[in-house]
Amino acid sequence: MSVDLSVNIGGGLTLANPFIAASGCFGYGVEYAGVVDLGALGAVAVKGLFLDEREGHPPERIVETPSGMLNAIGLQGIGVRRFVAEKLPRLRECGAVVIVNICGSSIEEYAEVARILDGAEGVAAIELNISCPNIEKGGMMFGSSLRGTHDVVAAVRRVTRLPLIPKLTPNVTDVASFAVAARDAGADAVSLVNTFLAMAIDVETRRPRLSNVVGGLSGPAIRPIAVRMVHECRQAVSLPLIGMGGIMNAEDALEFIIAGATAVQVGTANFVDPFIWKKLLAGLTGYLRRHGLAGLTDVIGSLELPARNAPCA
Amino acid sequence: MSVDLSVNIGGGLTLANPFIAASGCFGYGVEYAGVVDLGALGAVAVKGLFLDEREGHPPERIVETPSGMLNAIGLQGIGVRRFVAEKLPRLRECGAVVIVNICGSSIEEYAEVARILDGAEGVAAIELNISCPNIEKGGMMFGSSLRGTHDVVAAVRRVTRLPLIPKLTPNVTDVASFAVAARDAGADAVSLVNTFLAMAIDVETRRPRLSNVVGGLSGPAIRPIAVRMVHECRQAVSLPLIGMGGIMNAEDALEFIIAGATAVQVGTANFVDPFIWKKLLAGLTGYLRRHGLAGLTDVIGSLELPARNAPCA
Amino acid sequence: MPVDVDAVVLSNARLSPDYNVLALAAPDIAIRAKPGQFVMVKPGRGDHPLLRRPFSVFEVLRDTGGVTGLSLLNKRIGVTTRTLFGLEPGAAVRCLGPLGRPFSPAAPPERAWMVAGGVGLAPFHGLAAALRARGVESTLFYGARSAGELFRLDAFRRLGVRLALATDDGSRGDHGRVTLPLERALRRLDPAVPLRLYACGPTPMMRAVTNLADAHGRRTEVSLEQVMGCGLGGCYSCVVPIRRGGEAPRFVRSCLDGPVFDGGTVVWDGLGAG
Amino acid sequence: MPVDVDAVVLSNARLSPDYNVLALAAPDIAIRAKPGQFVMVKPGRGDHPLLRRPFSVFEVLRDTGGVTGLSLLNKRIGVTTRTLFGLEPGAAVRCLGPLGRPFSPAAPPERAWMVAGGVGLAPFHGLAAALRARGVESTLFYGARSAGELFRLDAFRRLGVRLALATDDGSRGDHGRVTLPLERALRRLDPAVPLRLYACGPTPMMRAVTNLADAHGRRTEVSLEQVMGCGLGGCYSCVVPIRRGGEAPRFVRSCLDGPVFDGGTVVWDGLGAG
Ligand SMILES: Cc1cc2nc3c(=O)[nH]c(=O)nc-3n(C[C@H](O)[C@H](O)[C@H](O)COP(=O)(O)OP(=O)(O)OC[C@H]3O[C@@H](n4cnc5c(N)ncnc54)[C@H](O)[C@@H]3O)c2cc1C
Ligand SMILES: Cc1cc2nc3c(=O)[nH]c(=O)nc-3n(C[C@H](O)[C@H](O)[C@H](O)COP(=O)(O)OP(=O)(O)OC[C@H]3O[C@@H](n4cnc5c(N)ncnc54)[C@H](O)[C@@H]3O)c2cc1C
Ligand SMILES: Cc1cc2nc3c(=O)[nH]c(=O)nc-3n(C[C@H](O)[C@H](O)[C@H](O)COP(=O)(O)O)c2cc1C
Ligand SMILES: Cc1cc2nc3c(=O)[nH]c(=O)nc-3n(C[C@H](O)[C@H](O)[C@H](O)COP(=O)(O)O)c2cc1C
Ligand code: FES
Ligand code: FES
Repeated sequence: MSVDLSVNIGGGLTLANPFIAASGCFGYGVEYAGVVDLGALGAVAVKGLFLDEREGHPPERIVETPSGMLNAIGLQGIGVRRFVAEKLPRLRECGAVVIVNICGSSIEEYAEVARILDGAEGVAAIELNISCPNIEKGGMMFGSSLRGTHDVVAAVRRVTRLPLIPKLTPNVTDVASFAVAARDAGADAVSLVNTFLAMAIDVETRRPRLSNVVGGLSGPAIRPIAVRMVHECRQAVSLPLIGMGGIMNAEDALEFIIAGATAVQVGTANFVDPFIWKKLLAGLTGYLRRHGLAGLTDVIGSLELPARNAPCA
Repeated sequence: MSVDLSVNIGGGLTLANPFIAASGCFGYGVEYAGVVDLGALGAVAVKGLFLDEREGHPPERIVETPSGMLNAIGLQGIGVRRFVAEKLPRLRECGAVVIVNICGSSIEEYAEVARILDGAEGVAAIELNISCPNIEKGGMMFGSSLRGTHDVVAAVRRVTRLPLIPKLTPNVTDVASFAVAARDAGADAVSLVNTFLAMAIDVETRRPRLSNVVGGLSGPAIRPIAVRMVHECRQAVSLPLIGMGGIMNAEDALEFIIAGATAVQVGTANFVDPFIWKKLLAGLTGYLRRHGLAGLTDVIGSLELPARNAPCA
Repeated sequence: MPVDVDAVVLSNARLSPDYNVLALAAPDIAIRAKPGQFVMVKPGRGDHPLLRRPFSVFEVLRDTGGVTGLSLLNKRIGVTTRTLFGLEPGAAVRCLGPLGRPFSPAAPPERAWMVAGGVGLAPFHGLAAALRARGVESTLFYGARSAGELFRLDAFRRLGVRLALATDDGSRGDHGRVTLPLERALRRLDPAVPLRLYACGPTPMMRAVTNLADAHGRRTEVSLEQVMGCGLGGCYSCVVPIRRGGEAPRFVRSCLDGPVFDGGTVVWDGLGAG
Repeated sequence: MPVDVDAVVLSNARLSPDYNVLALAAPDIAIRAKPGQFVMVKPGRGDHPLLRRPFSVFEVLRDTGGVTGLSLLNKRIGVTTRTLFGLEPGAAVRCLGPLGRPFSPAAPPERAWMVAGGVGLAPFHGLAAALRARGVESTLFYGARSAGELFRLDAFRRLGVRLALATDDGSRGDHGRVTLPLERALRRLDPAVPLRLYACGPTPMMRAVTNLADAHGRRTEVSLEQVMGCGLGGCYSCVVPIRRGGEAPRFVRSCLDGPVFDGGTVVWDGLGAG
């Protein structure tokens, strides 16, 4: 039985399968060209880009925590222009479906970065990083206010027809309201979640373990929270959702998909196993076969909620 | 060298050591009387109590997740009056310092529960559970609005002189603003964090693993987020903070204390090892000795922040 | 009072691809364990898996010098049971117990019928030994998937237990559920002969046994398998809806008030999906 | 292209209470590994610990049939290195490699001086073998806490390497830092003799070696030990501030552009606390 893994993530963009390399966890994609068949991935979300180059934070930039890791990379990057000139052609060659994750310290910067990408060849979609916990200005500043979210999304919407995917922060009281704000401002899909603001302390030196003091928590530790957030957003909007947070295997991905995600991103797991992608595809295909399902769309949002019953039946 | 582990957690309450059994993770304390010397703990925070008895949610009520667990107990409990009549005398006998965690579906209920406790013998402090993710009404409803937080704390403050410790939810954008609201309403200390709203799905049945669909995530997985929240609150208020979230050993406790917690609670770890308390005390004493410190107060909030420097030194 | 020991694995007998018997050097627990009680076990340190898991005490182990430990009858179903299956002698397992409310063993002239499904055999070795010590005539009704999963029959025979077997595939005993031989026996037994039943196994099986026994005017003690976070009454995860007297059902903690309950008091529909 | 293998532990030689040499059946990696390259290792499955850890390829193992695997020189400092210390033959270790930029081996008449501190010895066995193959005269300056932590000296002697030793406690060689014998030797060496230095060890030691060598007009290749999340350029965790030409320092990824760098380009103050 052949199964159909393709998914439509909005804005007219169909992916051959739901597995996307998460931004910041896959360099610019080209680093992995020797290890992974980039064309076999649903898409590649490249590292967050500002208009200009950025150095990011000094080491230590990561620290491991129980079933997770903190990072405070600080969005080191080559800037959107060098990306278009130096990386995009190679990604095209590899047949990668490229989602470009963009950042800004101002609404104007977001719009400018988007405008440059709009004119470039080989960009499949823009993921709007309004949720990075690791920079002082921009990032989460926009993503943790409904107004900020709306305004950034609307501004970028005006300058591009590319599929537009704001990436939500989990560090808010009501993530679904942000999905609504993003939709109202013209988003084609939303992705969630970015990392959780967190910190670790070296008790011997009594210093933070990260040079930036705080960083973002990713990995399996956060998965149950991320799944809950996808579930909440699914009930609030009908936009395609791209779920992520601690996906280590096909079963984890299915939790997100069943909760309502159309596609998923895999970040931290790719550090542990750069060859994970084939395993994810095999696992998902096996699941569909085992359950006698023709396509992944039968699974998306298929969560069966219990009839609410009296506490003591 | 003898070291002084005693801490003052506000409202005139001094604990012999900083280790408190976390509410909901230690029954009413009496269940552990045969296993643990209750008098040797800094304090015991008993299971959340409403005015009346409650049945809680049907099973499944817990599920394990990476380095953590979800619970949706639904605050099953015997109600404050039975607690005072049946459990408090036994706790007094055991020499336990008792912190009573209280809940309500309305501000009036919170106040009524507090009033009853105020008149009871052997209550050392009231912990105000405005952060339980597992009930439909009350709980987090109050704890995730600044107004709600202020009003509940103020109402309870009016009916009791007992040390009053609102327990904050981590499921908010800016936890420090809630600490400020609690302080302004008359809290003597705040404790944080309660559990993170989360969910897990059985992909084979496509059903939630918990009968209540969502539950609260606790355990080591959340520790880095909880430490960050204590750090943020420390910078916003000078109230004593009681930190918790995934503490498994003395070193973990020290992360919270160095970040600014005056005392800590231990919940999930107590399930794994009910004999943990002696190990925590030994570990903490050893740390102070090793670092040549006379008392725990030298460690509280001793985090050394780096001078912010240019990204690329 | 329960104790917590770092118990060394004395032996690990693999009975089938899914079942093993793990002998642990935990004499302090074994010596106090009553039939039907359980231990909370954690094979590794560290956070994965985080929580302990409940296991019935299967055998109390003795040598000439006295009690040396206890064994667990383990069935592989997930992360901890997989680890327990794979352990080699010398490994250490944290083991807390004994915990919970035991069976109340029958006394002559009352007869005892134990009904086990699969790994539900675990609490009955200890019970059978206690019954024999009291001189109670006992029978084990034991169902499994196939003949290869009917374990330790000889041990029960040595304890003077009569056996009535059933397998899903008919490879031994009755072809089908263990309730087949049980029902037959219930029908045959003179209603005047005092009898008590004990059941442990999958929830639907315990429910069926309770109802069947009830229809013949017999009471059943069931040993329920709720998910347990702590085993000590701390977490309220393990609750079972119990109806006592004419009252509304109440959730009671099966780690303290159970795992053994009077089957007639259990509100079966309110048990978790399991 | 790196490969990822589930490598079986062939042997585990414990050299001291903290050091061991772990032989892994990973011929596909070993055959391609160049001196100074590393592998990303994860001894267990599961989430704890989550990430792999970087290790230099210590020896390339051969028998009569050719390359059979590689070994790691491991020092216990935390969770993964503790596990690697305890592994028994037959256990499996996930091993990804070879990764990173290797040393550039000197060529005659250039001489090669390797300077190792503690576990910083690891990359030099392979380098020494490569140097010998090229006929380069080489010396190993090797410092450790005590005589008992100066490992595998014979292996280096067999590769024709001259040894200059130092120990913190003076139990062998110079009493103090490895820079003592190094400085003496630098002063003695005719400046006209071409020489290249290689250093691996604690950051302050590599910095001192670089500066010392620089003062004598010599260049040092250093192998830096940054914390690495992925080893493949994906995460940007492993950066080192490098100043090239007259430009401002840039953070470059040491898993791709390193771990071997020209010591003179490293902005030492900008390295993490380690
Ligand atoms: C009082 C008591 C005594 C027990 N005695 C024994 C015994 O003697 N031998 C034995 O092999 N087992 C016994 N069990 C069951 C045993 O505790 C579970 O098999 C074990 O907890 C599974 O752990 P795991 O880590 O292997 O599975 P997990 O990885 O935790 O779970 C795997 C799957 O099994 C499900 N599951 C987990 N626990 C249970 C459960 N209790 N019932 C049904 N499904 C479950 C999970 O939801 C999940 O889908 C007993 C349980 C109780 C409460
Ligand atoms: C290219 C490269 C090659 C290496 N080669 C070897 C080798 O051949 N043999 C060997 O034993 N080690 C080598 N290391 C170092 C090794 O990677 C670390 O010792 C290892 O990552 C520690 O893992 P752990 O889980 O045991 O410690 P953890 O539990 O992760 O950490 C324990 C403590 O050590 C600190 N720490 C972690 N990693 C490092 C590090 N790289 N440097 C300094 N402190 C650290 C942590 O901050 C923590 O305080 C190499 C490192 C690199 C980058
Ligand atoms: C090292 C690292 C760097 C990251 N950089 C970015 C980034 O540049 N832009 C972004 O939107 N998210 C970034 N993220 C967040 C991930 O894309 C993802 O949202 C998060 O890690 C959760 O998924 P995971 O648990 O699968 O890693 C980064 C995460 C990590 C671990
Ligand atoms: C099973 C369970 C029940 C809980 N019940 C309560 C409760 O009744 N009241 C409350 O304020 N917190 C309750 N909590 C939250 C804990 O007190 C604590 O805030 C949280 O678990 C984080 O700490 P930990 O990681 O050490 O468990 C409960 C937690 C668990 C795991
Ligand atoms: S298992 Fe925790 S209360 Fe029963
Ligand atoms: S270790 Fe990930 S980029 Fe170098």
